[in-house]
Amino acid sequence: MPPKTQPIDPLASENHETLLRLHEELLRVRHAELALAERYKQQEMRTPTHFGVGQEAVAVGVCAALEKTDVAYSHHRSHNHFLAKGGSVYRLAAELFGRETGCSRGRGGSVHLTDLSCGFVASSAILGEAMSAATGSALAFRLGNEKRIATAFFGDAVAEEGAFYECLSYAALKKLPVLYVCENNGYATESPLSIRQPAGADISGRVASFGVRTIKAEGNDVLAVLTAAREAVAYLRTEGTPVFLECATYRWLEHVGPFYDHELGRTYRTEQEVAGWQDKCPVIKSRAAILEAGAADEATLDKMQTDIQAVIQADIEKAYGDPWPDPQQLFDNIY
Amino acid sequence: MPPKTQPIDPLASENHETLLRLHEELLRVRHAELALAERYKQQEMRTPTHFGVGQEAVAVGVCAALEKTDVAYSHHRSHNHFLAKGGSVYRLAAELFGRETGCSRGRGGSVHLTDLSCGFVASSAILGEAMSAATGSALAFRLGNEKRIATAFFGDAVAEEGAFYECLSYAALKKLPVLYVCENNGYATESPLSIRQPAGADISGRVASFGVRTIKAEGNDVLAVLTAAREAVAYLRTEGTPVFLECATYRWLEHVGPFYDHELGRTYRTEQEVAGWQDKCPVIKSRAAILEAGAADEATLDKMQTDIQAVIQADIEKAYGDPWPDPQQLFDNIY
Amino acid sequence: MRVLKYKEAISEATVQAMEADESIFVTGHAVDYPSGIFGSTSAAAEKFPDRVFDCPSMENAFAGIAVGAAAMGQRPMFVYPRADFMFLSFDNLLNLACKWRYMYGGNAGHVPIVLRAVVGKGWGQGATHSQSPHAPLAHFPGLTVAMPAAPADAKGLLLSALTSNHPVILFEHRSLFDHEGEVDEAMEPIPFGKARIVREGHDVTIVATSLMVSEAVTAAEELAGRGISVEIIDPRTIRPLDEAAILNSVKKTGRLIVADTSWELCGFSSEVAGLVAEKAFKHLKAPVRRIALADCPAPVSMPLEEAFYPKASTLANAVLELTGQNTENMSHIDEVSLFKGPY
Amino acid sequence: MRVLKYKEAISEATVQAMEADESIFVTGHAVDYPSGIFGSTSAAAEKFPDRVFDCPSMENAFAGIAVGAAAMGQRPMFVYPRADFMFLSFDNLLNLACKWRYMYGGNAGHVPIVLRAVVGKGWGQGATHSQSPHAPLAHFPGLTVAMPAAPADAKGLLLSALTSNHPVILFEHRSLFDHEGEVDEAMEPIPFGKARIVREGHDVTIVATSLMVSEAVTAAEELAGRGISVEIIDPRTIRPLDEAAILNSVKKTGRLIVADTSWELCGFSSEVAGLVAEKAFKHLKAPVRRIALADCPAPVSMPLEEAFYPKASTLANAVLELTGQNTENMSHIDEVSLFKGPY
Ligand SMILES: Cc1ncc(C[n+]2csc(CCOP(=O)(O)OP(=O)(O)O)c2C)c(N)n1
Ligand SMILES: Cc1ncc(C[n+]2csc(CCOP(=O)(O)OP(=O)(O)O)c2C)c(N)n1
Ligand SMILES: [Mg+2]
Ligand SMILES: [Mg+2]
Repeated sequence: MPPKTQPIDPLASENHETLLRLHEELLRVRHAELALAERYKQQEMRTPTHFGVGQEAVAVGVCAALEKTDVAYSHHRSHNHFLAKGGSVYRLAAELFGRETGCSRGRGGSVHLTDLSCGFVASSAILGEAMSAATGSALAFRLGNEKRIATAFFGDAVAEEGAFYECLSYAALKKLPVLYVCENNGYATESPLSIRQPAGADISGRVASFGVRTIKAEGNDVLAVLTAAREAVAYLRTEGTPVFLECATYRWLEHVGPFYDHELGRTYRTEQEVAGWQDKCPVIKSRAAILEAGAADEATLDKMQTDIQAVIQADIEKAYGDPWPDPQQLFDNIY
Repeated sequence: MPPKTQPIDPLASENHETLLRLHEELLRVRHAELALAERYKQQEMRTPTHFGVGQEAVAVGVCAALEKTDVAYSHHRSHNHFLAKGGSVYRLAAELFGRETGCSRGRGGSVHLTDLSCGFVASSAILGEAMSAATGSALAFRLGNEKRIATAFFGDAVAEEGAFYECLSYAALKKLPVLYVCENNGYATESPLSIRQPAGADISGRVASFGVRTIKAEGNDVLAVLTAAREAVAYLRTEGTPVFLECATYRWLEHVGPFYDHELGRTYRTEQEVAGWQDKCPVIKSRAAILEAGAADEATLDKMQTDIQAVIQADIEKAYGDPWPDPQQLFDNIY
Repeated sequence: MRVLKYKEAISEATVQAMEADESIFVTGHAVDYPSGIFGSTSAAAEKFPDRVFDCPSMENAFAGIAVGAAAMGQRPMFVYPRADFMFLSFDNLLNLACKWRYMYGGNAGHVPIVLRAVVGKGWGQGATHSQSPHAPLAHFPGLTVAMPAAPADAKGLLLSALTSNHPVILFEHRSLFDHEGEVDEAMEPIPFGKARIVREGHDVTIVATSLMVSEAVTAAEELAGRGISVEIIDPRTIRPLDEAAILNSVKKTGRLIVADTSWELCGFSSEVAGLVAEKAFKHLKAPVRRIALADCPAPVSMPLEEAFYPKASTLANAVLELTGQNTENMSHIDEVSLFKGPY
Repeated sequence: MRVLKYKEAISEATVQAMEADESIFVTGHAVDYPSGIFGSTSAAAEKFPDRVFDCPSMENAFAGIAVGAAAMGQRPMFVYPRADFMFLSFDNLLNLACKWRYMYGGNAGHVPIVLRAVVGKGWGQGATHSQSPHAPLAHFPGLTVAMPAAPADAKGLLLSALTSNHPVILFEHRSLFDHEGEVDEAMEPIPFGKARIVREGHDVTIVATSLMVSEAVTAAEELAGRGISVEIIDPRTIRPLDEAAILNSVKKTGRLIVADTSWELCGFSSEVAGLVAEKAFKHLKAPVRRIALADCPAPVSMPLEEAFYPKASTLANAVLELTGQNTENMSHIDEVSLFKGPY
């Protein structure tokens, strides 16, 4: 087993560029989601959407450790991963608007994204599928003697599905280069983990029992995630056997849709609980680290944010103006 | 957790009756299977059959610890469990002959046995189903506040199926009174465990990661199995939460059918390997224990065996003479 | 009689059945939420907190768990918030539940499990949240497959399911949940295999399932104004199928359209067309006509969704064609969906 | 031309395709045993030990693993020793594989996976080892469902599957594995959606699938001696379906019997009956006739199995009925199965 990767020291000046690049990505993902959620309320995006606000650090940290030629899969809450792997806000927005220029040409909607050009192969709405498909891509890399890695992003609920264990067992057996990334946000829709999985039996513990290497990272700290992901990737490239990365994080908005739960009177979790996690916001954390390290000043970071927001708004507007698919092409691409 | 059950001391005279009862059951199961396998070769039993010769101690030891009101399920290799739970050789034989008097009226065949009167609910040919159904029966007992236990017997290959983990997770979550009995005979058809499951990751270890209590027992030693099963049952009746009992054992005959593998030229396992396990025969072991304890003498045991064999032969002949189902009743019992 | 919404009818049936039989329990993801499966389980959850409980995401094993619970005398009702998740349960449904009674020669008792599956449509729910696999399931002997199209049927068929002896699957169309209709307050199970004559007529028979029943009614109303009399038959259950009701109607009208909520190939529309071609052939005056989903996965984008789903105007034009008249643009009769996202 | 057994034809297609394309790999439980899926994979296993490998029992995930491997350019072939195990794969097949290309707008590439499923019959294989779910699967757009009935088709269709761009499922009837027939040595893929006219005739059309094709041939031979001329159409693929071949035949004969290896309700026999009632109605001279499994799970006991399966004599009598003649006991034409257990 390769030695544990050193935590990234934010104070070391050679890391400043990394800090800023990560922050930029965090801002891009965060503000894309916020802008899309805002726009979603106008009922012009007709596709059930699971926003990832609050969970950005996992996607950004992991994807920063991957090469473009590595591939990623995701589940229903996939925007973060699509964007962090290199997908464009414009094509994502167009997909949500149901436009022909959408990344899936308006056929897939929010839960079925793709962009092969940046290695984001597919997201899928059925629990477990992303994990199976990523395992299969890793099998392809093993058979084809390719040095690539396949990654699957998914939530804590997948650990209830049989496919989860079938994949772990197979990947461990066949020594496949697959990185499983579990965003453990404590909930599946409105059900807390405690009523879904055995008490005290943590997900990583179950995974480790297959002989799969597990790493836990603080999911709201992008540097911690990057450190863990680099460790995982190094291990995957040398040992070629699966790694499971579990990141504790939290979803801010409702399960599906653009609102806060309290706005709709839902009580399955308290406003305090949400607020507590908002205090641990990955963007705030990253910003604070940069300021503390002196890697940039407030004004630079503010400008970074406004610039990004402007680009995002332009992307969304451009997508909105794009044409609908032609109903004559309803039967395109069945085979 | 209740204290570990003391091993049964074969030398203590109060245990002699138990020893003899277990031996009698072992003989009944063993010689039923041998006689059925012999008869099977005549091509009059038209139903693919997985004989359990060599694995009897698991079924006998576990069922001896259960009450009649407890229920059991089994997989494709189910004769041992059917018989040990109290099913009759006659109705089993009739089922294999496809007779109307078969335990499933000739509709189910070797892999679909039932006898509710003794608590053997069902065996089923698809990996994982027995485990799910037993888990469901345990849920019924929990909901109905019944003090019964549901048992599932299955092989090592089920640990590759997703249903296995879904059941474990659910039974642990809901604290269900279910006893999972894994007969780990090292093979699934001709595939050894090593090419099917991750190296070094043992089945019980994976099970324990769900917070399910696990017990391992020497599967060819009926006293060891009974001891372990009593411990499991005591725990189940007091704690009411699932127990997983893993028993190492070995199948003597081919996967499906009445022959030894070497008789058909199969080489996936060596004759020495089979012979080595035959030396650890559960019946020989039990007989030796009885003789050593002085619980009975050779002549008594020999007579016990010939008596049992005679009854079995008579049962099989009776079954053979029974009537076929009436094709007019093809559509009976669809609903 | 009182008017209830479809979801209220389901809710009432559930509560009444649970009051009458304490072996019934309800589970599935989100059944005990305040939103209770679009309002259909919340009342039961409030009234029977111990017997209505959430379930982890484990569709495969749970179908077998339901069987094992039913074999011990419980009556599990499992709810799939989308029918598409049911594919994960197919093994236990098709290899165990539906064969249980037969395969053990009747000696292993009954396994009365009830599965409710909600069928999505529109608002971009897309290819994996909008399917209705009633035909694939109905193919297998031993299952009952019901498709309530009206509140009264939603109640009556569910009551039958919860008092029957064998596995029953109900496909409930999400678009119907707010539909209103008269519903008997009493517990009146509706027997399986008994079609409903939704509307009598003599020119053309439309056999329609689920949401297509109301589309057919809209079409029939429009056509009545043009002097064409349409009879609408809702089979209510796909298996068992009320062949007699369909055949009798065709014997009267001589013309048949079948409108279904899934695809055509090896689907229910083909089943009815084939049935009539076999058993009422000499009464047919014209070719039968099958109306089903466009033969592609469900797309998300609005104009594609529009083209994908058949509607009242599709049916009305099919009737015009079948009666030898010119088709025309009748989109004005199509309901504009008021459904708003996100779900 | 050379005569090969069905299993040898499959074997040859596999080896040839693997020689031509090194991205093909073969897996599934027992594919690399000396017995190699009844002799159909052993040659490939010997020749390509790294590309033919065993698989644990994990039918659910593996279907998705195959998709993910295919998305990266590999061509997985997965073998189910019994089609009944495939229910565990339905989610990944129906919610992912068959929708992949469409759902991602064509932008996520192709997933050319090949699934071979062996259909059991007889010798008491019973309810869970004898099913052929071709109709339920064919219901879903995006899949190709093939049912080779003869050695040449077993080779040609498999070659098409292994060179096609999308998911293909082949149902191979166990009882056909030792059937012999002429098979081209060259690699000649047979296109999907192209029926085979097995025998020309002018009185009655029999559309038959899989094992029912040879039953139909036996029946036709018997009937020829009585002056009745039967045309036999083997659609070879259920989806896509060669509608034209079926309709053309019915236009000629005016009479249709459909004989399938699964049940009737929402099955393939209903599909063809419905198709013809819709598109060749005016050519039909008599009711169509569907012949399928008895509507119950497969029993084990011999006399029940006998009653459960339709056979050549069933078909011959159906033809007699349809042509207005008296039926009679024709069991002498039925093949006595030489198959011996245990499997
Ligand atoms: C097989 C399956 N069952 C149920 C669902 C319905 N469903 C959609 S999202 C979800 C919860 C997922 O929770 P988690 O995996 O923790 O991801 P999160 O939404 O928290 O990001 C469920 C149950 C589904 N999509 N697929
Ligand atoms: C879902 C499923 N997949 C595959 C099979 C085929 N099959 C029958 S028995 C068997 C091996 C089972 O091995 P194990 O569970 O160890 O039991 P054993 O036969 O060794 O007693 C397999 C793969 C099946 N019956 N069900
Ligand atoms: Mg979650
Ligand atoms: Mg084994």
